[in-house]
This record gives sequence, C-alpha cells and structure tokens, in this order.
Amino acid sequence: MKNDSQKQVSDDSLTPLAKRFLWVESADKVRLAIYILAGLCAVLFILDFVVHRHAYAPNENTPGFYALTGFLAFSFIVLGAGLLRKLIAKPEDYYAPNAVDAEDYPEEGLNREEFAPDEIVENKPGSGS
Amino acid sequence: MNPLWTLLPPLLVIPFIIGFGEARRNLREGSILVAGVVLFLMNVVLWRSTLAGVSQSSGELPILSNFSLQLVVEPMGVVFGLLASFLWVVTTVYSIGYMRGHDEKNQTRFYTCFAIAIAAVMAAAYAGNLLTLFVAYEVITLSTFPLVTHAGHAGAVRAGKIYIGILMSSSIALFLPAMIWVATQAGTLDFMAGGILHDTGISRFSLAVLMGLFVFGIGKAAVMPLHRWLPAAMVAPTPVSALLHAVAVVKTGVFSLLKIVTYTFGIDTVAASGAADWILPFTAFTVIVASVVAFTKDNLKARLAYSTISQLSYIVMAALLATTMSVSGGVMHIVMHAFGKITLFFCAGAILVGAHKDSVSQLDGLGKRMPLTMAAFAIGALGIIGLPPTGGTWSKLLIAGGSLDTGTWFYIGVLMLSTLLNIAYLLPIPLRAFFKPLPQAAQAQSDPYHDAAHAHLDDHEHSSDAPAACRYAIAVTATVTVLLFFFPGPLTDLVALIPWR
Amino acid sequence: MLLSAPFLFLIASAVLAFIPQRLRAPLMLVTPVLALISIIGFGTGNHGVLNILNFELVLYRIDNLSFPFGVIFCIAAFLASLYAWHVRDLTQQVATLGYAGAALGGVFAGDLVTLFIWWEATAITSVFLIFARGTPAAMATGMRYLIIQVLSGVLLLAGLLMHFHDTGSIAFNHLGLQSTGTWLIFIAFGIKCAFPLMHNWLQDAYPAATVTGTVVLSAFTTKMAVYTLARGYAGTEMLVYIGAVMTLFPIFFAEIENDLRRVLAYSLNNQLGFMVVGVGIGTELALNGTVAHAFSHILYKSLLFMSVGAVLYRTGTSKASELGGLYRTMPITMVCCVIGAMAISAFPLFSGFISKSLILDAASKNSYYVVWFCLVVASAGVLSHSGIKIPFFTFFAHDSGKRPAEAPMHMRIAMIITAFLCVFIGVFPGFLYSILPHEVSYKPYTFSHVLTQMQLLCFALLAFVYLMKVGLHPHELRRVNIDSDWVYRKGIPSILPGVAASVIALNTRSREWALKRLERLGIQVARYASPTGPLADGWGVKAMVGAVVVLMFAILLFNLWPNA
Amino acid sequence: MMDQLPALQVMLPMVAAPLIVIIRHPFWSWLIATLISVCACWVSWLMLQQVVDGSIIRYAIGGWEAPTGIEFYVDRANAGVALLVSGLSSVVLVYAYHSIKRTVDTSKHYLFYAGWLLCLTGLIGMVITGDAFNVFVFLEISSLSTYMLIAFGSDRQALVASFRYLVMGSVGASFILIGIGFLYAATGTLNMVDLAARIPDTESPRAVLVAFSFLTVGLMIKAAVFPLHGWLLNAYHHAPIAVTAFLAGTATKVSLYILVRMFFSIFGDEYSFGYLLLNWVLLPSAIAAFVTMSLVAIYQTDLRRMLAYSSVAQIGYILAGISLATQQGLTAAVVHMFNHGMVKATLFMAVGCVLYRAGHAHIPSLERMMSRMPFTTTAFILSGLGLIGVPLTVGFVSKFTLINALMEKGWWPAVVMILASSVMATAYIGRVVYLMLFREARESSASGEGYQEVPLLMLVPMYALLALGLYFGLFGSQTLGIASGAAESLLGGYQ
Repeated sequence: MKNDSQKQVSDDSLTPLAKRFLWVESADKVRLAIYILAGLCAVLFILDFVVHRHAYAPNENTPGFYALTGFLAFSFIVLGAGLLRKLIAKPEDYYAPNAVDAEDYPEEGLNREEFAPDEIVENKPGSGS
Repeated sequence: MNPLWTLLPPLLVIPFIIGFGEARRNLREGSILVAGVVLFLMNVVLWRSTLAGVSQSSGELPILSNFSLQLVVEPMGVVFGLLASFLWVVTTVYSIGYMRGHDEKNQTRFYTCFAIAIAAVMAAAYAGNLLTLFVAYEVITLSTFPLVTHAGHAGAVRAGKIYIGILMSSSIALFLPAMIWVATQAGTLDFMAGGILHDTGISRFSLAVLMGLFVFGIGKAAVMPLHRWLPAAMVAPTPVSALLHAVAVVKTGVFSLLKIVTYTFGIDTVAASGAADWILPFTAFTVIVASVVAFTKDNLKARLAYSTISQLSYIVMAALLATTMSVSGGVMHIVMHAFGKITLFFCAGAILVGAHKDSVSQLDGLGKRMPLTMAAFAIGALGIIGLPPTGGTWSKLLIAGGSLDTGTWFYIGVLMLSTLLNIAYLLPIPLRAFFKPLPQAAQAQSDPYHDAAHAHLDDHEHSSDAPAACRYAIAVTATVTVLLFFFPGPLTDLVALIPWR
Repeated sequence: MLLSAPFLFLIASAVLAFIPQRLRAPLMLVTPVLALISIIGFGTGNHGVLNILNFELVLYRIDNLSFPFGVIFCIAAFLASLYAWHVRDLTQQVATLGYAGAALGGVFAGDLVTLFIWWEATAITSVFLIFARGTPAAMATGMRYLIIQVLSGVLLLAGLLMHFHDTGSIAFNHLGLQSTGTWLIFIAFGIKCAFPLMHNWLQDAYPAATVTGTVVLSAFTTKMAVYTLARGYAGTEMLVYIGAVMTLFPIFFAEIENDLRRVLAYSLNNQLGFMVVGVGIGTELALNGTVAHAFSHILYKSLLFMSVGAVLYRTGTSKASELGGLYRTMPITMVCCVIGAMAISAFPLFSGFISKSLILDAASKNSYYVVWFCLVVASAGVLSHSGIKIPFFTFFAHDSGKRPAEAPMHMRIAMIITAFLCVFIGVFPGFLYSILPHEVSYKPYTFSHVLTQMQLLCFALLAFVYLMKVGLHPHELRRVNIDSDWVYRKGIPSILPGVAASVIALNTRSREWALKRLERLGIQVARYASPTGPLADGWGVKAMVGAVVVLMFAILLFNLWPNA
Repeated sequence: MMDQLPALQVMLPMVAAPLIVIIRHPFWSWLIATLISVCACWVSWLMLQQVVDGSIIRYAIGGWEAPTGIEFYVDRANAGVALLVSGLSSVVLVYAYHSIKRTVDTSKHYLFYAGWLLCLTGLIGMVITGDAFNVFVFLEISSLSTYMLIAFGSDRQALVASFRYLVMGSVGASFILIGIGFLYAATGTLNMVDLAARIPDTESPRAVLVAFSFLTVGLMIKAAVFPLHGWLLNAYHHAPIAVTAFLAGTATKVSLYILVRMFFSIFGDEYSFGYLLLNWVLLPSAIAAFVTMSLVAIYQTDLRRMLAYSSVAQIGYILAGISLATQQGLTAAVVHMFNHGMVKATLFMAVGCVLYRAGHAHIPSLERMMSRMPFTTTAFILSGLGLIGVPLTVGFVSKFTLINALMEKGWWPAVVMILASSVMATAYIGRVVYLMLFREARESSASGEGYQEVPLLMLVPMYALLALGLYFGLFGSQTLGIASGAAESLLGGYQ
C-alpha cells in the first residue's frame, strides 16, 4: 500500500471471492502454503518408489525422474532467461515510435474504473467506449 | 454487328459537345452520357455475339496497296472494348463532378478530345490488323495531348512535351519500323490465330530484335526506360489521369502488345524462339523499381503513376512469357487493374476536390471526413496488390502461373516481391486516413498547382466528401473491383475464346 | 454455398455495416452459432465444387480433420464476440467476423487456390484489429504484420502454382516435401505457424492489437496454419524438430518479457510447437493430439488473453512491472486467469492435460526420446511463464496499488464460459476425443500419468518458490527484448538509408552527367544547325562547285570498281 | 483531238504566254493563265487515262517520225508527273490571285503570269518529251522563267536569290548540255528510245560514261539533291509564295523524274546501279540530306526556310527510293514525289496565307494562330501531319512503302536514318503546331490581333489540295497503284 495517491480500499469492502484470497498477504499463511507444497512434493516423490509406472522413454522409470526434471528444467529456464536478459534487454523506447512498447494504450479503447465497494454489481455492459 | 459502328457514338457526339458548349453544359454532358451508354450497349452486343461464336468484321479501307484498315471482333478486343466503353461512362459521370467542382477551364475541349480518344480506343480494341492498331495508337497519342496540357501553365506544357515527345518518337522510331518489318517478312499485317511470323523463315535473332522494337516502340506500355511520360502526364486533370492511366492510353499499349504477341508473333513462336527472353528482365526491373520509386513519392498522383508503371509491366511480362495462361492473365489484368487503378485515381481526385489535399502525408485523419472515398481507396489498393476480395487476385494468379511454363521461377519471385512492395506503398494511404488522428493544426493546405482551389476553399471546407457525381463513380468502380473477384466468369469465358493457335 | 460457415460470417460482417448500432453485437453472437449449425448441417463431404480458370475449386470440404477446427473456430468466435460486446467500433466488428469467416474458409478449403484466397483474407481482415488501436505505433506494427502475412500468402501462391505446374492438380491433400513448390507452400504455412525465425510477427503484433482484438487474433491464424500443416505435411519428420525448437526457445523470451500480452504470444508460440511436433510425428495418435491440443489451446489461450485484456481494459496497462495485487478487486478475472494458467500448464482435470499428453505419448511411442524430453522440459517452462508468471505478477506479487473495478459483466461471462469449457474438457475428455480425426483409444487419466505430471509440475513450482526465496527469479523490468525481428526493424533500416542514398546519388550523378553531355551535344548541334551555322548556311556557290567536283569524281571512280 | 493530246499539253501554255503579254491586263492575264493551266491539267488527266493500262503514246511533232524528228513519249511514269505539274499549277494559280496582287506591282502582273505559263510549258515539256536535246530546251525555258518568277519576290533578297539560282542553274544546265553532247557523239542519236537501244553496244564507252556523269550531276543540281541544293533555300524563301508553292511541288520533282528516266530507261538500271554502283553516290547523299536538313529545319526561325530545308530532306527520301533500283523502291520514290508535291504545296500555300495577313512568317510570332486564322492553321496542321508521316496521311503511305522497300533490300542503316529523320520532322512540325495551337500570345504580338481569315479564293484551292491529300492518305492504294505502274514502266525501259 505504498501508493497513497490511489484510492484506499479497505479489505472489508472486497467481494467474498476476493476475501478468500487475502491469506496471501500474510507471511505465515504463505509459509504454510509452501510447506504444504513441499509436503505434496515429498509424497509424490515417494509414490515413485511405490508405484510401478508404465514407460516408453529411457530413464523415464527412474524414480524421481519427473521430479528432478521439473525442478531442474524450471531452474534452468529461469536462470537461463536471466542471463539472456543481460544480452538482449533494451530500453522500452528502443523501437519507438514504431512499436507499441513505448506508448500508452489509447484511452478511448479503455474503460478505467476504480473499484467501488458499493456497487459490486457492474454497470451495464457496453458502457465502455 | 459491324464493329465500325462502335466508332460512331464517340465521334457523333462531338458536334453535340461543341454545339452545346459551356453555355448548356448539362445538355453537353448529358449527350456524352447517352453516347457512352449507347457505345457500351454496342459492345455488349458484340460480346454476346462473340460468345455465340459469330465472327464479325468491317469492310476494308486500303490505305496501302496490300494493307488496309479493318476492324475485326475477337475476344481480346471485346474485353478491352467493354472495359473502355463502360469506364467512359463512369469517367464521364466522375468528370461532371470533378470538372465542375474544380472549376476547370476549356471543358468543351476536354470532352471533345476525350471522345476522340475513346473512338480511337475502340478502333484499337477491334483492330483487325497491325496497321489499324498502329493508326489508332497514334490517334490516341495525339488526341490525348491536349488533355495532358489542359491546365496550360508552364508545368503542364513541359509535361506535354515529354508526353508527346516520348510517345511519338518511340512509335515512329521503333513501332513503325517493326510493323513494316513484319509486313516485309510476312506480306500481311492481319491478326491471325497463331501469328503470321512462324513460317516466314525469319531468324531467331531477327525475332528478338523485332520483339524489342515492339515492346519499346509501344511507349504506352511504359517499360523502363520509356516510362517518364507517365508521371509527367500527371499534371492533367484527374479524370484524364484516370482515363490515361486506367483505360485509354496505357491499356492500349499493353493491349497492343498482347495482341501482337498472340496474333502477330503467335505465342508458340515467341516461346519457341525465346525472342522475348532479353526483354523480360526489363519488365522485371520495371516492376520492382517502379514500385520502389512509388514508395518514395509523397504526391498521391505521382505515387499512383509509378504504381501504374509497375503494373503495366506485369502485363507486358505476361505477354512476353507467352503462355496461354500468362496471356490470359495479362488480358484479365487489363480489366482488373483498370478498375482498381481508376478507383484510386477517382479517389485521388475526390480528395483534391473535396479536401484540397494531394500528398500522402496530408491525409491523416481524412477517413472520418471522406469515409466512402477512403474505403474505396482501400478496395482499389487491394485490387492493385491482388488480394482477395478483389479481381486482381485472379489475374495475378494466372500471370504467375504462366511464368512457370517458361521453366524459370525468377518472374514468379518478381511478382511476389512486387506484391509486398505494393502493400508497403499503397495501403498506408487509406490506413493513415482512417487510423491516424487529424493533425493538431488542421489548417487546410492547398495545392500549388491548382490556384483555383484557394478561391473555393471556404465553400468546400464544410463539405463532408467529394461531389456526389464523383462518389457515384467511385462507388461503381470499387464495387466492380470486388464483384470481379466473386464473378470472374464473364471475363474468363471471353478469355477462354481467344484463339491461341 | 452462401449458407456455408465461412460465407455466413462474411455476409454477417457485411451486414454489420448496414444495421443499427444496437443490433451489431447480437448479430456477432448469433453468427457463430448459425455457422456451427451450418457446419453440422452440411455434413462431411465436398461442397461447392466449381471450375474457375481451369482450376477445380473445392470451396467447402468437411471431413474429420477440418470438422474439429471448424467447431472450435465457431466457439472461439462466439466467445470473442461475447467478450467484445462493449465494442462500438464497426471496423473491429467487421474485421472480427470477416477474420473468423476467412479462417473457417481456410480450414474448409478443399484446394490450394481456395486456401490461398482465404489465407490472404485472414491477413487482410485480421490486420484491422491491430490498426484499430489507432496509434502510429499500431499502424507501423500492423504494416509489418500485414507484409509478413502477405509474404506467406505470396509464397503459398508461388508454391501452389509450382505444384500445379508439376502435378496438374491443386487439390489440397497430403503434399510432403517433394518439390520446390511444396517447399514454398511449407514455408508459407510455417510463417503463419510461427516457425522459429519466422515467428516475430506473432510477438510483434498481438500486444499491439486492441483489448478484444488480441483475443480474436490468438484464436485463428496460427491454428489454421496448424491445420494446413496437418493436412499437407503430416509425418514430415523435420516438423518434429522444428516443433521441438518452437517449444523451447520462446520460453526464455517469455520469461523475461514484461508485456504480459507478449508473454502470452511467446507462450502461444511454444504451444504451437507441441502441435507441430504432433504433425511431424504424423501417427493417428499424434494427429489426434495436435487437433485436440489446438482445440483446447484456443480455449485456454483465449481465456488468458481475455483476463489480461480485462486488466488492460481496466488499468490501461498489461505490463507486469506495473501490475500486481489485483486479486483484491478483480477476483473473478483472477480465478479465470488461474484456471487458464492451470489449463495451459496441463494440470490434471484441465484441458491442456488431456490434449498435450497425446502428443507426448506419441513422441515417446515413436522413439523421439530427445524430442520427448524437450517437450517435458518445455512443459515445465510453460508453467513458469504462463502458469505462474501471468497470474502471479498480475494479481499477486507485490501490490501495485491499483484498485481497478472487476471486468465488465460481458467479459466476465465470456471468461467464465471459457474457463468452464477448459475444465469441462479436462474432466470429460471423451467429448473432445469424439470429434478428433481418428479413433481414440487413449486414456489420459491413468494413475502413473497423473502422478508423473503432478511430480513435474509440483517440483517446478517448488523450484519457483525456491528461486523467489533466494532472489534468483528475474524481476519484472520495463524493458523490451531483442528478438530476430531486430534484423528488419533495426538492422536493415539502419543501413537502408545509406544504400538508398548512394543509389540515388549514383542515379542523380549519372543522369546529370548524361544531361550535361546531351546539353553540350545540343549546343554543338545547334551551333552547326542554327540558321547561321555551317549546316544551314554553308551551301553557297563555292560549296556547290566543290560538291560537283566531288560527285563527278565519285561517279567516275565507280567505273574503276573491280566488278566492272 | 485525242491523238493530239501531248502536243496540246505543251502548246496550250506556250501559246497562251505571248497572248498574256499582248493583253497586259492583270485580271485577264491571271484568268487566262488559270484557265490554260486547268486545260493542261485536264489534258494530262486524259493522257493518264490513256496510258494507265500500260500503253504508250508516241507523238511525232509535225509528223516527223523519230529518230529524225522530235517526239513526245508518254507512258504511265510521266503522265502522272505531268498531271502533278499541271494540276498543282492550276490550283496554285487560283490561289495566287490575291497573294500576287498583294506582293507584285499590278503593272507587272501580266509578265508574272506569262512567265508562269512559260515555266509550266517548260516543266511539262521536260516531262513528256522523248528527245534528249529537247529536254535541255524545255529545261532552259522553265529555268529562265523561274529565275524571273523568283525575282518577283517582294524583298530585295529575292534578286540575290534569283541570281544565285541563275548561276547554279546555269552550271547545271551546261552540264546537262555537255552530257547530251557526249551522248550524241557516242551514239549519233538524240531520241531517248534510240539512245537506250544504242548505248549498250556503243563503241565509245568512255564517252557514255562521261555523258552519264555530266548528266547525273547536272540533273542533281536542278533537282536540288544534297549537297547541290544551295540554290533552293534562298529561292524558296524569297520568291513570291505562290511561286514557291508551285516550284516546291513541281520543279525538283520534274528534274528527279528526268534523272530516273535517265538511270532506268536510257542507261538502264543494270548500267547505272549494277555496273556503276550509283547507289553508293545517291544513298549517302540521300541519307545526308534527310538527316542534316531535318536537323537544320528544327532550328529555323522562318517558316518558309524551315519548309525549304524540309524539301531538301524529302528529296532525300525520294532519292533513297531511287537508289534502291527495285520495283518497290521506285514505287516509293514515285509515290513520294506525288505525295510530297501535294503536301508541300499545301504547306507553302498555308504559309502564304499567314504572310498575306501577318506580313511575316517568323515562327516564334505564330502563337495562337488557331484562334486568329483557324482555317489556315487547320490546313497547315493537317498537311504538317502529312509531312511527318502520321498514319492516315499521304506521308505515311510513302514512308511505309519506302521503309518497306529498304527493308526488303536489307538496307538497315538507311531505315534507321529515315526513322531518325522522321522523329526530327516531328520535332520541327510539332514545334510550329504547338505554337499555333497552345502557346498563349505574348504581349508584344498582341498588337497583331485582328487577323482575319484570308479571302475565299485563297482558302478554296488550299483546301482542295488538302482534301486531295487527305483522300490519298485514306486511299493510298490508288496512288500506289499508279506509282507501281510507273515504276514498272521505268524499270522496264523503253519498248
């Protein structure tokens, strides 16, 4: 909530659906979620040793193959991309004025609307442009 | 019906044009319209009877001992005759709006020369032999000269000199001897199925030279380096540009070449002898370079002119490739390009009359003021590029297909590249009109060439679009451009009747 | 023929221009429904066979392969129209229907000429969805897009003509890479299918389109290309490797891309890779996988574009660096986005799972182990950029402080329906399997299959959490990334002016030189030929007497000529 | 009566000339001259009718048969030339009435018309005579009267021009005389048919050769063949315009006819072109003529002078046709003689109309002539197109035939040169036409406003000739038929 110029919306005025996700604000609950994920991973990993999987590819039946692949592939991609960025990232106006990156989306195509707790029901469709 | 009749409406209307004159201009233009419609109907009659397999010809006028003037109806001529007569009507409607809206002077002279040119175009369309074609060709050159210099100022005069200088000297220095050479070799100049040169024992080298004489002698086909008259002629009033660049002049050039290749050389002779092989690169060069030059032109009409040069070389190329497919494509492209390009010129004129703008860079945001004009422009542009849903697709398909039969894939590549270039220089015009905002300081700019525009700036400033007559004409040609895509049948039926051998 | 699906769309798009504003959006909804009915009503077979210019055209061919594409295109058109209910811009509306119609036409085209026409038509119609943004940048982007699309078209034209020249037939059946013509057609298809190095138009154009336009764009062109590849080049081994590369390299770009719509475009490219691999393998199973994947992909990719579009619509930006924390006020959009993300990541019970598995299975069954492994890696990658990055950085992550209102009602409805379909297909794959081109005996929900997929995804998630914790995950930065389009956007334009200038200078200089020569010649000639010059005035008595002598001499000389 | 036609042809103008001198009345002398000319024209028409089928009229003067007496020899070749001469004379005479009244002192009109008739006598006589020495006699008659007619020109330079022509013409005439002398010495006859028969087996070929060269060069001078055309320029420029029109159409053509007759009938094409390779002289001369003279014409500022140069160039075309020595080439040459005669006469008549009203023929001052003198201008333009050789005009007919003939012979360089010259012709005519039609009149020449059309008596003959030209442009097969017959007769030699 660093941006104070924006209209403050208190958590209470959110829709019920949104309220269900407020836990992501809490560090504890997030940590809990991570633990759950870790636990799930552990269970899945263990299952590999229990269940006989049908496989075609070599090494596919190696226990933990998918787990390891998932983890390493993801890490490789993310880290590789980070390196890639060092090579190819350019300022946003690099291709300007012939690219949309450097310009704002034209307002007439938008319907900017602030969240208003009182009227959760949307105004009619088509009130846009 | 005797094809000679087709010369009468445009010629007979001339006394009426002069007689009614400026004082009774409604009657004057009304009479032209009547003549135009009659002429079109005559061509329709010829069309129907050609489809029915009836061959018609006029009597012979022996201007030389062995060679006469004669008109003969054949499918290619019917295509051209129908096209020219139809567009004469449309162009006249457009001219009424344009010439009045633009307060042009000497309108009587304008319409008179126009009518003479149309009569000559009819003669060219139905020319039964090379001599007749040559005569009609020259008459067209001479009768359109006053149209080019219509404005009368120094620029128009200079342009007129280039125009007549190139067209006359090329036709005298190259076309004429080529024709006489054919006469010397073949002893006849008649257009005959399969050509007249194959049994004359003419050498391959001579054939190649002869072909060169024809291609460059027919300066109206605007193969580089004989193209400069075409952009020069742009000083003419827009209906003239439309007539010159879509119907009468340029199309006579390429049409003549198609006829010569088909009926004088015979496509088999050309293909077998390779007579055209050394000229084809010129056409390819023209196709590409003219497109590139068009890209650099900001003046709308100049851009269209270079586009025309490029497109004409499509047809010349089609003729020189000399396969049934490519020549069919060439004949069809005459029609397809005519409708597309005349639409573009009509639009250019409408923009000039309606908004007093003549440069591509001035068109930003104009689409809101002249939606119909700019939409039609987009359609015309698609027609030139050869994209669906316009008829240009079919002709481009055939020309490209025909180029394969020659065993080289170079020309198909040229056509493809040209298509992309066409997009790059044509489509931004309507697009910026529609999708770019009006410039902040939307002060009306006027064209230095058209001083008359200043005086009427205020009157037109409030008008939303071009004059009504212009809009009707634009709507008609744009619609036909699209219809030719969905219903190419009438055209293909005619083309299928061309006797190749 | 006018009642066939493509023409229904075309007619409707033409009608749009002539009916009042309030009827346009409903018409746009009705048209896909009617078209779907029409497709089913026509039934399989060749319709609209006619002969133009010696070409035997088959305008409307419905068979097992084209049918599912037709169905999904109609659905996509319906959903996109619903999503765009608020749009009052006639250009976009006409373009949308025209584009959908053209894509349908391409899919149902029974010959190459008809295909070519629709192929070009998709380019012409779709580009207006980019132009409609109305900015100079959109103009430029649209022109680039159009030129590349038409380039594809002209290559197709050239190829089909060569093919016709070789075989005398324009029928669009299996082609294979057997001649220059078919190679050209292959490249044409490849451009629209965004093969590596031909892909840039996709990432360039999609972020430049309008909010609703991108949703439309994402559905048709590339999938039509997949269809044509499946039709013409099934079993072409090269496609397997092309597809494998396609699945991998966009992931890296997507990972560091800031504009979420471009992230999705890269993701789209990566998903196309799976389909291309399927085509390349070419077995019944693989082709089924391709079609199924295209089907489900259209849905979840639309859903993702819709949700990002909704955010853009409300906030004015789709850049990850500007967003975050939107779940508070746009929860429905967020949920739909997450469903889309899970679908594309191929979580079990979502559509991606039941379609992608077919392709992976086909790859391993046919012993493309390396490729298979690439696909597995790519699956993890999909999770990274589409499954996590899109929803996470938009709706969670650090709070941008933006508090936009929830997406408008019609957008929400559209998203919810799409999300429902993603889940529905995932849960009941039989429905989708029943319309695939070949008989399906595949069971996606085996224990080991679910297990391995969950292992892959969960450990990938774990890696994400780990990398976030240790701070190795790249931050979202306001940057653009160079792709191979640098060549024609920066490289060539930077040398072109120089080249052009030198050509122009050469031309000018040579012309000036020639003109000067001519002028000098003219002056010389004028000096001789002018009224007082020697040519005009040099013919006095003396000259004549001289000439008489010369002529006499000449005539007498010939007396001595050898032939005498 | 019909038997006496050749004699009538010559005698009519010859007798009428002294009659005019006796009458001395300006109007009557004009009328008589005109009527006589028309009669002569009619006579030549009748003659043409008689010979057009290929038959030959041989008329022995005074009943003394050849070779002792002098005979007139009329066939297809010269009947046409005679018709051209007498026809143009008639038309131009009608036209000349006003033109001459304006420029020549009334008291001298009778002399003028008498001179004209003598000139006509001489020209027709040259054409139809069958006797070599007689050719010289008639040539002198026509030449002397021409010198006089030229001297009638309104400006002082006319005298100079006349004198120069006199000098050059005399050279030419003496050469011809010398040539005839040698021929007589070598063969002992002056009758042309006899000459033709005896030359091949003469015992003194050297003498024949010398005769040939003197005759050729002499006739070339009279025919104004490049580079012996020096007299023509000033003569055409400064003579009364009616005289110019007449001479341009006839005088050079008659000399060319004699040349052709000599080459083909007397010496035979085998001798002239096969043995002597005369084409190596004629063709370069022709090419030089139509290239340089067309070029020079572009730069001229006086309309008359421009047309004079053009005439030299056109003579080059005719010469090119002759030098081919083929049926086709000769046909082209003959038809071009005829066509060019008509066209050039019309053009000079139009120039005369301009002179009549404007008093000058300065090209840059011709702006907007169309609005001032529409009929004159139209006539000028239409015949100008004919000169260029635009299709549907007579010029096209001759050019087509000529190029066709050259191509059949394979003389490509000549073809190229003709085309180049045609382009130049387009330039010099086009320049004038452009000025007349389009150029706005400048302030200075605005004072010339109020030109009117010339009197009807000038317009009617001009338009008659124009109409004839247009007719033969459309029905070129008729002139070509006659010309082809003429060429056949010429090539066939004397029977």
